[in-house]
Amino acid sequence: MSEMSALRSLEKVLGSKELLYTLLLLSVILPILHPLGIPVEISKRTLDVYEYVDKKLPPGCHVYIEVYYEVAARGELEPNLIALTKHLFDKGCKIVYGSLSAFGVVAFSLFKTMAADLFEDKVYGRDYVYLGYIAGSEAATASLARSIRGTISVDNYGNRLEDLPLMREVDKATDFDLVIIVSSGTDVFAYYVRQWHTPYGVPLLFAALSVIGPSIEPFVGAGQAIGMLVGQRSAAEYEVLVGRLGLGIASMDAQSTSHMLIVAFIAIGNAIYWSKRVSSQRGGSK
Amino acid sequence: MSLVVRRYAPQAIVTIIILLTVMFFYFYVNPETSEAFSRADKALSDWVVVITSFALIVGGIDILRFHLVRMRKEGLRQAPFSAVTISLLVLMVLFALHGWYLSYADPAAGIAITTQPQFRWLYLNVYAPADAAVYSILVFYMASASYRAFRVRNPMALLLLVVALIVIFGNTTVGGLLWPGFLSLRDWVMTVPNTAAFRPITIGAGLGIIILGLRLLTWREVSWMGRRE
Amino acid sequence: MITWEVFGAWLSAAMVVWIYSFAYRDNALYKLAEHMFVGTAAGYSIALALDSLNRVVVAPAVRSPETFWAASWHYVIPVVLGVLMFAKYSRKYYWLARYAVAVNIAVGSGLALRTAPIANIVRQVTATILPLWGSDPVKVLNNWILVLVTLGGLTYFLFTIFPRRVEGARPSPAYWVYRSLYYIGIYGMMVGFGALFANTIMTRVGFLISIYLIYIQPEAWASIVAAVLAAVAIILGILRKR
Amino acid sequence: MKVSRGLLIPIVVLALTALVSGVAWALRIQLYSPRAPFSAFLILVGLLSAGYLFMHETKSGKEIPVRRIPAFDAIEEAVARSVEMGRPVHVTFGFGTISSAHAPQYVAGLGVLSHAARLCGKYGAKLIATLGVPEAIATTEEVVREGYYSAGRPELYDPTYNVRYLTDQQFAYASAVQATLIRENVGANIVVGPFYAESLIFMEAGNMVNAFQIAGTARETQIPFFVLTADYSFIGEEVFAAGALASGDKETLASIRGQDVGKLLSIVLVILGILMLLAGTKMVDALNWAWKVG
Repeated sequence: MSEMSALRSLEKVLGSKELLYTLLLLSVILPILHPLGIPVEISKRTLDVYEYVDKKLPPGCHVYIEVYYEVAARGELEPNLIALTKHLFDKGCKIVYGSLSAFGVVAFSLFKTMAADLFEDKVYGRDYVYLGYIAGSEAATASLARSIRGTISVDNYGNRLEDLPLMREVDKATDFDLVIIVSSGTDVFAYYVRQWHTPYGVPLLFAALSVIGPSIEPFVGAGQAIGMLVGQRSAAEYEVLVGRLGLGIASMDAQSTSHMLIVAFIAIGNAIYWSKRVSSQRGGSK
Repeated sequence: MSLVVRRYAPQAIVTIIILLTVMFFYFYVNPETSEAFSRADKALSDWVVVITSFALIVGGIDILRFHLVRMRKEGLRQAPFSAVTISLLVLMVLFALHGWYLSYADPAAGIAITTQPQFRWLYLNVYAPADAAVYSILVFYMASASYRAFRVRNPMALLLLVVALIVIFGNTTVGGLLWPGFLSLRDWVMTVPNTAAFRPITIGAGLGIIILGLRLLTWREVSWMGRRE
Repeated sequence: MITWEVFGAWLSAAMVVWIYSFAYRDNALYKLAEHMFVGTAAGYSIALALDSLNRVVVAPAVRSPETFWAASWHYVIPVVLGVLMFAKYSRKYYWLARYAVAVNIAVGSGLALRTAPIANIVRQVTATILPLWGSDPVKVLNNWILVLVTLGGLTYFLFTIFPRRVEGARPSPAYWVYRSLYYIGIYGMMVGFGALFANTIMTRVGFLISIYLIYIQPEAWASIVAAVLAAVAIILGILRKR
Repeated sequence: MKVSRGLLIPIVVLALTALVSGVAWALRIQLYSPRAPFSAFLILVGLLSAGYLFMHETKSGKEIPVRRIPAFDAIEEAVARSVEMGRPVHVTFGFGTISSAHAPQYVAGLGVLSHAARLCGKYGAKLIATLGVPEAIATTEEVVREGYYSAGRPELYDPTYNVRYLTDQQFAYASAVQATLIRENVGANIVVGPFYAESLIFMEAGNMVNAFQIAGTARETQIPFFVLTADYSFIGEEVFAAGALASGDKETLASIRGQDVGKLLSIVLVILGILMLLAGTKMVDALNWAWKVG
């Protein structure tokens, strides 16, 4: 009998949601503040992307990056964007950023503050440009592929495009060596496949949320994109490859600790359940 | 007569629109007809957008009424909170209307309904964080639901637990430390059994759509009409 | 100096913390946050509705009246139907609202009805017609699983047409096939459910990380104050109940 | 022999389809769209005819036996238990509207609501229906009113208490529902319809007050949360069957049989396709074939 009541009180303490929730919060926040550094194996998919950027792109190349995600998706996509930007800047590439959505503007400004170290010795207008929000979704994508200066006249900060040295070097889809789409939606990937890759053959690279990954897989399988980075896992691997450990790797630690906490609680729940069941069976046979 | 305009005419509209949209999709006359049809298709979708917008405005009025009634009926424990809801609702609408006015009065300023500054402030500092917080409160619920759900009561629950553990270990870096095979096993679970499991459900959902279409076409489905005569 | 911007950042952090506090226990500050949320959400819906109306009807009609009346005059119809939605408040003319609902329901069902046989049936069936033999054992096993679980699931969902077991008599072979497929179906689907459930944990934790980075970390003090207030509210709530 | 009108319509439709297609094929006319697979059109016409036939058969009093669905039987238990404990019953039918592809689930949820409302009238339980779809307000009020009136308990009907439209924004609706569940201390939580991420929020909030939970959806991504956390759950298509059972209407129930025909057809096509693959023919090509002449 006392065995049963002891089990019950144990269950009451361990099974209380307050304890679980508090531990869960800590297991997510602490690893972000102090990363544990659990080693990450590099998957072939991420390695392929890295090798492509590293080997196939000429030094001083031009890259277009579509920034299309709302702030809630930041945790999964921003680390990918930072790692890719770091890799491209290290190679001396020049980047034109643009957003087909209004929330992309907020995401870009947050990204720039998070990755301030990357932009320190880069000059705006010469090494990178942010075009800002371009309205018109797929129609705008098609128009940009023909001519950026023909679509919009000023960048996000109101500078005229003719005044920016980088924008005098590039104007249409074929001027770019690679186009990277960092998006939380699925449609935008299809826009670029239809309007940039199919007519002009520009190589595309995708960075997507882990829930979106499977639905854009067919594009990669069909060779319409050179590869894709999916969620925090890919970000963590890419961070290891480019040697700038950041949120991706810290998030993987947070993912590990929180998942293990849940596994531990599942185990405890089962242990209590079975010991209760066993002891009640013994009680029944008395 | 009254039954004709009250019931039969709306039902006839439903039947005609469904028949036309389906027929023009499967039948083919000539390229011009297809072109005209896809334009009509786009127009109909826009019609729905317009009608739904009015429904949302009607819904807003209902929320207002609901909270006014609660303020009157439930006393001090509820009234201040309902007052908060009502005043924020009214404020948001007023700011939106102001933005709408500005978009015509001063187009150069580039202010529209959803970019009116005060409207944006409320959106960014009340709506957006609350929305994201309710979405992410799910992480807590996932944890407590796992604690309860994965108890091995019977063989089926054991199967569930094993699959869940494979996915959990495959998703995290800790799993890779324990056994490198978790990653590929997880990929297999997510592609083969997972795809197979949801295929019958997808087929079933499609059949549900067809049969509901039949009930609407034959005037047997009347629940959308609301009040009965 | 407290600017609107600083106050907004504090408010955002507090909103997040107060909403999380519900997971522990319902309290007055959650109630406040919830009512603020509902109020802004309702206002936001109406604003979005006005924005759609503006985009689809008002702006084209005002900016270029000639083309609107020539090509898009038919938008007057949904506007009239939309206004009829307000008839639901009338005791006598409530049925006028049905005309608007009828168009909505018909367009929705029509669009769904024409693609459902393709996307939900033909595509799924063709994807399940797989060779159950071959030289690659892994592929063969995968195909067997895909085919059996799909057929099993479909069998599980049969509600009115299935072989029945006659009392006292030996079950027929058809009944045995039905029962085995039924169990393969439900067990196979359970595997999918377990996998999807566990896979979702990752995305949800990712969201929590995003929220922490956007709202909590930059306003750590505001968050802590909000959390303390929420704790006080919870305790007061418990004391009051006693 | 007298041929009933019900049998006549599907026969005429099918015969006309065959005749028109045959003539068009013989004359090499591009009658059907070259973009949609022809098999899809045949399946659509076939299933609509079959469903119509079953619905018509019920007019002559034919009964259709239905497999037992435990979750459906549990609804009555849930309502009865709530009354015993003196707690209200909560019903919500989700977030999809009737103007989307989720309409069938919405209609099924509405059916379950009307069933629950009738039971609430029978047992004298208080019902709280929350909703997030503005188009459904009038319908929901009507369904709940009728539930109480048909059981002879009109005094229990109070529109502002029974029917609560919260907002149409997904998570605002979810936050208000979870608060409602706890503040009203509901005894039963019946959640059937199209649901998105809010599914687990409702389940956990219901669990906090130890409510008896019955849940179901046909939205693939949310089924796991209901199956793993509810006391009883409707999986996928069981939702439609529950809606039909709940409506208590024979014709609606008969239409479910049309769905069964569709499933049998899918099973037969898969098996036939695999057997034909064995013989070296690809049936997939036939299924994907679109009407093209010349």
